[in-house]
Amino acid sequence: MENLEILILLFFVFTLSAFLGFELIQKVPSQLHTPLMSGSNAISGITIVGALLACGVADANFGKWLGFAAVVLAMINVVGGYVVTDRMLGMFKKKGK
Amino acid sequence: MENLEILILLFFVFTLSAFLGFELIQKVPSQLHTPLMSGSNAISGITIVGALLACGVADANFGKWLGFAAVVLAMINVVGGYVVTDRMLGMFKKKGK
Amino acid sequence: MKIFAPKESDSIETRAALDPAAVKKLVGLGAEVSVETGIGGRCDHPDASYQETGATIISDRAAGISGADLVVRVRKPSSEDVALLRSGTIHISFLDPFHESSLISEFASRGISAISLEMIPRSTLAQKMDAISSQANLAGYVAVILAADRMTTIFPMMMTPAGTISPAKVFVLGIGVAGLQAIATAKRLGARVTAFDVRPEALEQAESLGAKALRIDLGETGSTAQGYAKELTPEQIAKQIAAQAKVCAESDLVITTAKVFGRKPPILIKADVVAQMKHGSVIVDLAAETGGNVEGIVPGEEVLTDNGVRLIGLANYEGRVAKHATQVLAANFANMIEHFWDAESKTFALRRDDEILKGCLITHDGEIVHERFKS
Amino acid sequence: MKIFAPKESDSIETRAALDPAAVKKLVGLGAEVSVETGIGGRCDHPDASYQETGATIISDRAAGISGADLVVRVRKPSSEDVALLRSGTIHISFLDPFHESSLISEFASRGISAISLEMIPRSTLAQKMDAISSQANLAGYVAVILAADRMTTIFPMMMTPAGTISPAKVFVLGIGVAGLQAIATAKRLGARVTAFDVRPEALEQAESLGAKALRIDLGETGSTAQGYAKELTPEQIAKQIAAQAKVCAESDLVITTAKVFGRKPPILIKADVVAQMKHGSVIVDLAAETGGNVEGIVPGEEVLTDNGVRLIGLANYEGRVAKHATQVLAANFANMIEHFWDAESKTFALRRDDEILKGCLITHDGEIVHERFKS
Amino acid sequence: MDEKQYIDLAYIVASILFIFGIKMLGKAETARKGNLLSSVGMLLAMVATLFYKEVIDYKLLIAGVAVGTIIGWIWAVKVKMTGMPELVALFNGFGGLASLLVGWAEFEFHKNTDTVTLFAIYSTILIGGITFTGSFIAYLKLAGKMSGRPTLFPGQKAINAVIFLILLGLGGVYIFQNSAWSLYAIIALSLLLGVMGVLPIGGGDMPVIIAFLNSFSGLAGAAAGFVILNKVLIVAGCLVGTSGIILTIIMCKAMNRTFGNVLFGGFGAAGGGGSKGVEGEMKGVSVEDAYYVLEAAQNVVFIPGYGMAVAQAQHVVKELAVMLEKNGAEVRFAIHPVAGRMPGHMNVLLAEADVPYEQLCEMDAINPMMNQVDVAMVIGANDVVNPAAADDPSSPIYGMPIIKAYEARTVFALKRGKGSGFSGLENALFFRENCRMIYGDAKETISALIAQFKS
Amino acid sequence: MDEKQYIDLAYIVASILFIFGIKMLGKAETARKGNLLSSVGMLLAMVATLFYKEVIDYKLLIAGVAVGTIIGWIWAVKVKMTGMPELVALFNGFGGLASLLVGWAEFEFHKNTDTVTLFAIYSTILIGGITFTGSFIAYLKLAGKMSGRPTLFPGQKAINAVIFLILLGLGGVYIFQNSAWSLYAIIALSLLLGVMGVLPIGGGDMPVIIAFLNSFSGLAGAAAGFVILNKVLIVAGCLVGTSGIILTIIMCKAMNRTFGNVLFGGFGAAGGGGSKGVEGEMKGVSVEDAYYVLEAAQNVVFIPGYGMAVAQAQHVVKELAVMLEKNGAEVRFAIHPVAGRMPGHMNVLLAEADVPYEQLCEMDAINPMMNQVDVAMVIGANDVVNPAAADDPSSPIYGMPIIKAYEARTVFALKRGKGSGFSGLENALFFRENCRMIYGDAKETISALIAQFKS
Ligand SMILES: NC(=O)c1ccc[n+]([C@@H]2O[C@H](COP(=O)([O-])OP(=O)(O)OC[C@H]3O[C@@H](n4cnc5c(N)ncnc54)[C@H](OP(=O)(O)O)[C@@H]3O)[C@@H](O)[C@H]2O)c1
Ligand SMILES: NC(=O)c1ccc[n+]([C@@H]2O[C@H](COP(=O)([O-])OP(=O)(O)OC[C@H]3O[C@@H](n4cnc5c(N)ncnc54)[C@H](OP(=O)(O)O)[C@@H]3O)[C@@H](O)[C@H]2O)c1
Ligand SMILES: NC(=O)c1ccc[n+]([C@@H]2O[C@H](COP(=O)([O-])OP(=O)(O)OC[C@H]3O[C@@H](n4cnc5c(N)ncnc54)[C@H](O)[C@@H]3O)[C@@H](O)[C@H]2O)c1
Ligand SMILES: NC(=O)c1ccc[n+]([C@@H]2O[C@H](COP(=O)([O-])OP(=O)(O)OC[C@H]3O[C@@H](n4cnc5c(N)ncnc54)[C@H](O)[C@@H]3O)[C@@H](O)[C@H]2O)c1
Repeated sequence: MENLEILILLFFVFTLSAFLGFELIQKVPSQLHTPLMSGSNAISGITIVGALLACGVADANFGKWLGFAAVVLAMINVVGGYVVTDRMLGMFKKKGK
Repeated sequence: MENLEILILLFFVFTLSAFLGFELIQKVPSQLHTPLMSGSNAISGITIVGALLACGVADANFGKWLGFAAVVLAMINVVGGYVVTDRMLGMFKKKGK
Repeated sequence: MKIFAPKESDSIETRAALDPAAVKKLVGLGAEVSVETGIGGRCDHPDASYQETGATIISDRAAGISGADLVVRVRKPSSEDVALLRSGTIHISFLDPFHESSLISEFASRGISAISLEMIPRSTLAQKMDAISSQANLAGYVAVILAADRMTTIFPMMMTPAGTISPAKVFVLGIGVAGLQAIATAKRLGARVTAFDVRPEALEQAESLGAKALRIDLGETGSTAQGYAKELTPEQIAKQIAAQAKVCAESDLVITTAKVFGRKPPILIKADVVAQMKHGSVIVDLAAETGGNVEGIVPGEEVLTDNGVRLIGLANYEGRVAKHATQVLAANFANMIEHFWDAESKTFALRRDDEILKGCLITHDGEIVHERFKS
Repeated sequence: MKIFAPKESDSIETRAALDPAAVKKLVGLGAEVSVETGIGGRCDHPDASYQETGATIISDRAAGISGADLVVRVRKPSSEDVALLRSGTIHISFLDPFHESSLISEFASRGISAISLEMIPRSTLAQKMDAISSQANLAGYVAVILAADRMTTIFPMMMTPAGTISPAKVFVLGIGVAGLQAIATAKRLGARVTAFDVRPEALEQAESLGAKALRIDLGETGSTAQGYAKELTPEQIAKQIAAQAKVCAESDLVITTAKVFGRKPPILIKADVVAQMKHGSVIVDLAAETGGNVEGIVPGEEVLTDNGVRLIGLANYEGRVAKHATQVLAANFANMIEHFWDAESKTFALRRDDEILKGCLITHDGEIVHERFKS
Repeated sequence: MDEKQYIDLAYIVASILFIFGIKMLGKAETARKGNLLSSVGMLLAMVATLFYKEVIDYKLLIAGVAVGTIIGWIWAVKVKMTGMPELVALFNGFGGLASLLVGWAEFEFHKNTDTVTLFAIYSTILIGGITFTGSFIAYLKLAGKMSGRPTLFPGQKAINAVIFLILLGLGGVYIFQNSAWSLYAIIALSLLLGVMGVLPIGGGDMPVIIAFLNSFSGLAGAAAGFVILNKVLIVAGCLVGTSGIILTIIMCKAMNRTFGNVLFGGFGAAGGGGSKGVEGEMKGVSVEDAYYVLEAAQNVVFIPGYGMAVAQAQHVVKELAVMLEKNGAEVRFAIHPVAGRMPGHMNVLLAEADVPYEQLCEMDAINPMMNQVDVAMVIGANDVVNPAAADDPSSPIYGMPIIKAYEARTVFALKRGKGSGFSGLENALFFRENCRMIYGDAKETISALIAQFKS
Repeated sequence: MDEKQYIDLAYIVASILFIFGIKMLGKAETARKGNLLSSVGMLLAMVATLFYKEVIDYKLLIAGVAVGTIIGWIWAVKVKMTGMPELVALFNGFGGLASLLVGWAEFEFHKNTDTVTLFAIYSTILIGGITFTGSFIAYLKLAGKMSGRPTLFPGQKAINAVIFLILLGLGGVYIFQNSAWSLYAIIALSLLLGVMGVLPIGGGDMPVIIAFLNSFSGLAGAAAGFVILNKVLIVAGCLVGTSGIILTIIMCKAMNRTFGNVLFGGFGAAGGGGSKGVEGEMKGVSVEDAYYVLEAAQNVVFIPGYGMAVAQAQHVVKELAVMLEKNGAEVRFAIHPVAGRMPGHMNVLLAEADVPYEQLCEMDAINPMMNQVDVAMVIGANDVVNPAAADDPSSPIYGMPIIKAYEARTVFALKRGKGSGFSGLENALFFRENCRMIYGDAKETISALIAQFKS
């Protein structure tokens, strides 16, 4: 039951986040579409947290190796995503000047 | 510990709500200041939920009577608040026409 | 094809039928263009400028006229000039066909194909050759400039240390092409403009230029298919005159442009209204040449009434900006010729089934061919 | 106090020193106002209108002048008129004191307190009585209207079915009060305006009206404390003329307003530049009365050069809008009198320590009191 | 899944309704519907709560709800239009008191709880108490049952600070000891603090204070939510708490005040007095804050000068004027005869921008009305609004009549910098208490203002 | 409090950083900082995770992180400017695959779990799988390793629908049985669906598809969060999921498309062909959607007509033009010789609004350039842009030269209603595929557009 309560709370958290997500992006200049997409793509690499947990466990299950693969992939997403976004925005700034 | 986990989740919920609250109100025309204040005042009567819980319990503790008083007060806040707000907005509309 | 443009013989006329730019266009089409010497003397085009763009300068007017296949000119020709034309020649100019039946017969009898600029249909397609519009437009501008020059007051509002000068009040009667341009020009100079027309859609057009529309309920009015106003009944005119009197009396400048196609213009401002107007105010009557909208107007002159109102009834307003009037008129001619140009034979093709030509070709092949002037 | 305004004797003058509104104000202060009969005849104010606001109409000019304590008029008086003034009378008008030393001595010798409108300081406080400004302002407007009337082209751009008429190019030389108003008026009519002045701050002012400022690097220039331009060195003028030549040649209209306070205006447009200009273009010289900025100008006349350029060098531009010019000039007079009015004694108080009066009082009590004219 | 989970789901739905409700309340077209939505949310939350199996004693509940409903309804329906703001204050106070009671009740029920809950109870009572008495004082002031003037006495600030510190200390004691005496003391002192905090604030500022206390009562509710671990209380309370703060700030801006100034301004008022402020400093204001003031203004006068011409701002000025009119304000243009650099300079520009002649006022016509003007927008004018012309006999422009911009409630002066005007004089207007500078090119400033209006 | 609670607090902080990050990414001035903030959040979340006491095998972890970091870094640094979009697609695909693997791993670890978790695993794998292959196809198309043209074959739509239905069914089976075969089938089919779904979409629409798949990978992360009950996964994933959807919609609007049209438009493309569209229907567009298109336009031509005069919209048109220029677009005005009701009508109005002469183009000058124009704004013009003058010999205006508005990529026609022009003719332009009507008074429409720009 406690677990269910937590699930419901998580669902609550999910709902509120959804609203926040909708409210946050209102009107984005067209030049920012790509960087924004790329930046939030990097955030979607948050699945790294799950990957770390799956990979870091003790037992040498098959799941552990799945986790390892997940870590590598998610890490590419995260690091690549942030760096690419930063490069895009960097150029953007220079152009602006 | 489970309880603590729930508390933290609630705190999470609180944080997200705070952000939402900030995002929701951006620019309000001055004619709406009072109705908005009044309308959100009615929502702040949500404490009625706590009051109901306190008042509805079985044991005839002193707390129960505090709860009763709370129910009455919160109910005034809720009902009065919504009705007054609606009246304000009603007039507002008529003026607009 | 030989195109010839004589110098205007009427002393009142400052415009020319062609300007160097139009000559260039015609020469480009493959025409041989000649003009009479001194043709552009009053519109700031020396002979040399015509030569530069390809025209031959002819000093012998008679030879020019008789040698041409197509003659273009501004004003209707004198009988002598008509007599010089060869049979089969095309002649394009303003003709005033409603009042010049003898001239028309002369054209017919001599076998000339006479095209009247007045009769070009006012369709969207024909606008590029519509000389009435292109000239009326400039006349509207001139009316305001002329008035501004004559008035002892200025147009714009000025709040100055020496007090406030209030903006001139201008009333424009008749919101055709000229009226609209007059509104635009007066507004530009800072005047408060009121305007009236019998055609209700014209009121909207006046408002589209920032003027105030005077709305008078006259009952049924309307315009012909060509967009010209229908004549009003006497009762309607009386009603209109009454409603206008107050506006006139308050105005510093009144501009009237109300023509009724093919008829004498109605008198819209009677002497009693003029008498009510302020000392120093001005009336410009753009319909003066054909009789005028204002009682007391003397066509071709400026008169000062007893109560100090200046009545301006010139005949050739657009001629006061002769260079630009010539530019657009010559472009009208060139556009028309280009429109009917047969590239192969390099001639003006009289396509008798053409809607535009049907409207403006008056005589052809020894006959009066236009419906309205046949009888 | 008796105030008298005679009718102007110079035939060129259409303005009057007082209009009915100013009379009303002065009468309100407690003055006895009289005007000569016919004073407003050329600015649309019949005698009756003066009477209505409280003035006495005097037909005997001499009696009027000699009976007054304060005489106001537009132009400087003739010797005969000066001779009629009683000693101690205050006399306010334009005086042209730099060139009229004999007139000034006459005033002094007859014990008149003569105030020169030209010499009113151009301070913010004195603006309400600054007749130079109020008149120059109207002159700027007139310059454009007059030119528009004379030109054979129109000002605004028009994209029409008969081709595009490009906007007139106007060049304004000298961006003082008149120049600014000329810019504003030409802009209103739709022209593209370029402007030049030796004072750099004036260029910004031209831009504030939407004109393009012509920037020429002349080195050190400047203006006097009063805001008037300093005279340029010959080298500077040569530089300026060269830089302007191209702009002039391209312009349809050039308006010059460059005066230098108290001196003959500089020649800014030489004959060779005029010769380069287009057939049909116009130059209006607002400085013509004192000699002009343009070579070949004939003060008081319009001349047509060989290459068809019209040079306009009238003397009294503001007089062409006489009614409004009178309105603001009369307001200047009234404001000045009100400013110095002593409500108790109901007289014009000659407060000798007043900054404004210091600037414009030329003679008093039998002496020339103004610093600049003492010697 | 037992009843709890269903209740929780209902709470989630209710929360969503509140979110939509608040969002919609902020827009004129949707406000009424938003209020309705949020009331549905409230009903849902209440009904859901009744399904808790701990809730047994329906009789008392129904009695309480009935009494509260009837009282609230009657008051709300009977009150006159003009009395609404004070009624809202009163309602808000009741809400705060209810939260306080809920916290107190929890204390009575569960004497032994963990630290977090104790902290939550403490917060609930503290915030609820302040809200209650604060709102009540606001009610009295607004209803005219008490003078609207700030009630001031020496050392007030210090006393309030001491009370606040004691409250903090008592909080520590209570959380540590969970003792009844400390709780009662907290109740008493927070009630006192509410009174003391609002007393020194003037009646004119009460709307802001109510908005602020409303935000407080939301927070009290959220705190109560932590006491009884109730999600909907937390969400709704927190939403009201934060959106209320934003609203408070917006309202302050509309009065051209900072919140700190409202809260503690009363104290300042005692000291200041009507100093003439010849010196002082120019105070800038952001375009956004200026927007809030303009948005709330009923009567706006534009005073253009040479700077408007330089900036070529006439078109945007006209547009802003139209916008203000649409917003319900009366708009006029005051034209000083010497504004600009040539006679009629402003006329040329305003005519170009098509400002109707009726809106142009001569100086002499507008000056007598200047003191009823909410906002005077000085657009690149300087000399023509320089009070030295009236005040300062040593000034070279002394004696020139000026447009009395300084008499307007608020003056916004648009300039690029500290440049002086044609006469080269310092302008005392810019140092006045009611004047705010908006630096930058006038055209850009006005464009930015328009942008604010349109968003 | 054990380590878990500290980790949770860190997660809360990370979530807040993500919220700020996304918000700031949406504004030009703050975007770069926002990206930095969100990366700090990511680091925090990762580090915090390492403190879970279940996490033991650091060696493997570090190896994985190192490999991923190096690959990601090198790719990101090496890629050319032009190659960035496809790289983002690839990264996004990896993210989706990682989520899929996390879900799968969980299945391997805990064979017995409750329904909710099963559902969560199912969702994670489904969404993650589609994201992976969908993004990969997008990558191939963008990188030119595969034709950008939509790949179409008959029955495509139906096949995709069948795959989707089978996936739904398999989901039921899996949740009911928790069987490995069903899971593997789900993995396989969701990968297939990703391929099939993106194949029929053209290369030009890929940016929108990537944005959409990015939103998907966010949701996959959120689903994974429900699998392992991890808050930060839920919050961050959900934020990306919803803000990504909004971004997708915004991007569609900037292309003057609906999302449905992008997703399923490829199918339509096969059928349609170049029908001449003499009939058809006028399609309206909201001011907001028009804004997005204008905002993205590089080359805008205004074509004013009599309606602009009637609406007296010249001043606002000028303002919009200035705004577009500031936004980087090239702006011109195409003046037809007979536009309006008198010669030079448009000139008078545009001169009044101070449109520079340089921006006014004659018909003959603009027509040859019309096909490079992104947006043609037809402001109350009708006859002068009527293609019948060129197309339809039976039309009374046949032969009149017109401004070829229809050649522009997008045409917005501003009119009050279905009124015809001076000549009283129907206008085929308004029925064209690339034309959108914005109904209403032109002045108000333009004002509304300006408002959109300014907010
Ligand atoms: N009307 C006439 O006929 C005439 C003729 C000549 C002289 N004057 C004199 O001119 C003065 C007119 O007074 P006024 O109040 O109109 O003007 P002003 O006193 O000259 O002041 C103009 C102000 O505008 C500001 N400004 C300049 N450019 C600006 C821009 N782009 N954006 C925003 N602000 C800008 C300047 O301050 P910043 O530099 O800080 O921006 C300056 O303080 C009087 O003293 C009058 O006597 C009048
Ligand atoms: N230039 C000249 O000298 C001259 C003189 C006379 C006639 N004409 C003729 O006039 C025509 C000019 O063509 P055009 O394209 O400029 O105009 P048009 O063909 O007359 O079309 C004007 C359009 O504007 C719309 N409209 C009217 N008021 C509006 C408002 N307030 N807001 C938005 N839209 C509005 C009308 O549609 P809704 O009613 O649906 O809004 C109408 O379709 C040509 O046919 C020409 O031949 C020209
Ligand atoms: N289709 C085209 O391309 C085209 C081109 C040019 C003109 N037109 C149209 O032709 C029409 C006439 O133009 P015009 O300027 O040559 O007309 P016009 O010179 O014949 O008459 C001038 C105006 O006077 C008005 N009028 C007549 N009697 C009046 C009265 N009693 N009181 C007040 N006003 C009166 C007329 O309505 C007209 O507007 C206009 O509608 C114009 O739009 C169309
Ligand atoms: N303070 C006030 O209230 C007030 C009132 C009116 C005028 N003024 C100021 O007085 C000044 C002069 O006004 P004005 O119109 O009587 O001047 P003006 O008639 O004496 O001269 C006209 C203009 O010609 C310019 N000029 C002189 N030599 C020139 C040359 N070689 N080339 C080009 N331009 C040349 C002058 O700079 C001046 O701008 C202006 O600055 C004006 O702003 C001030």
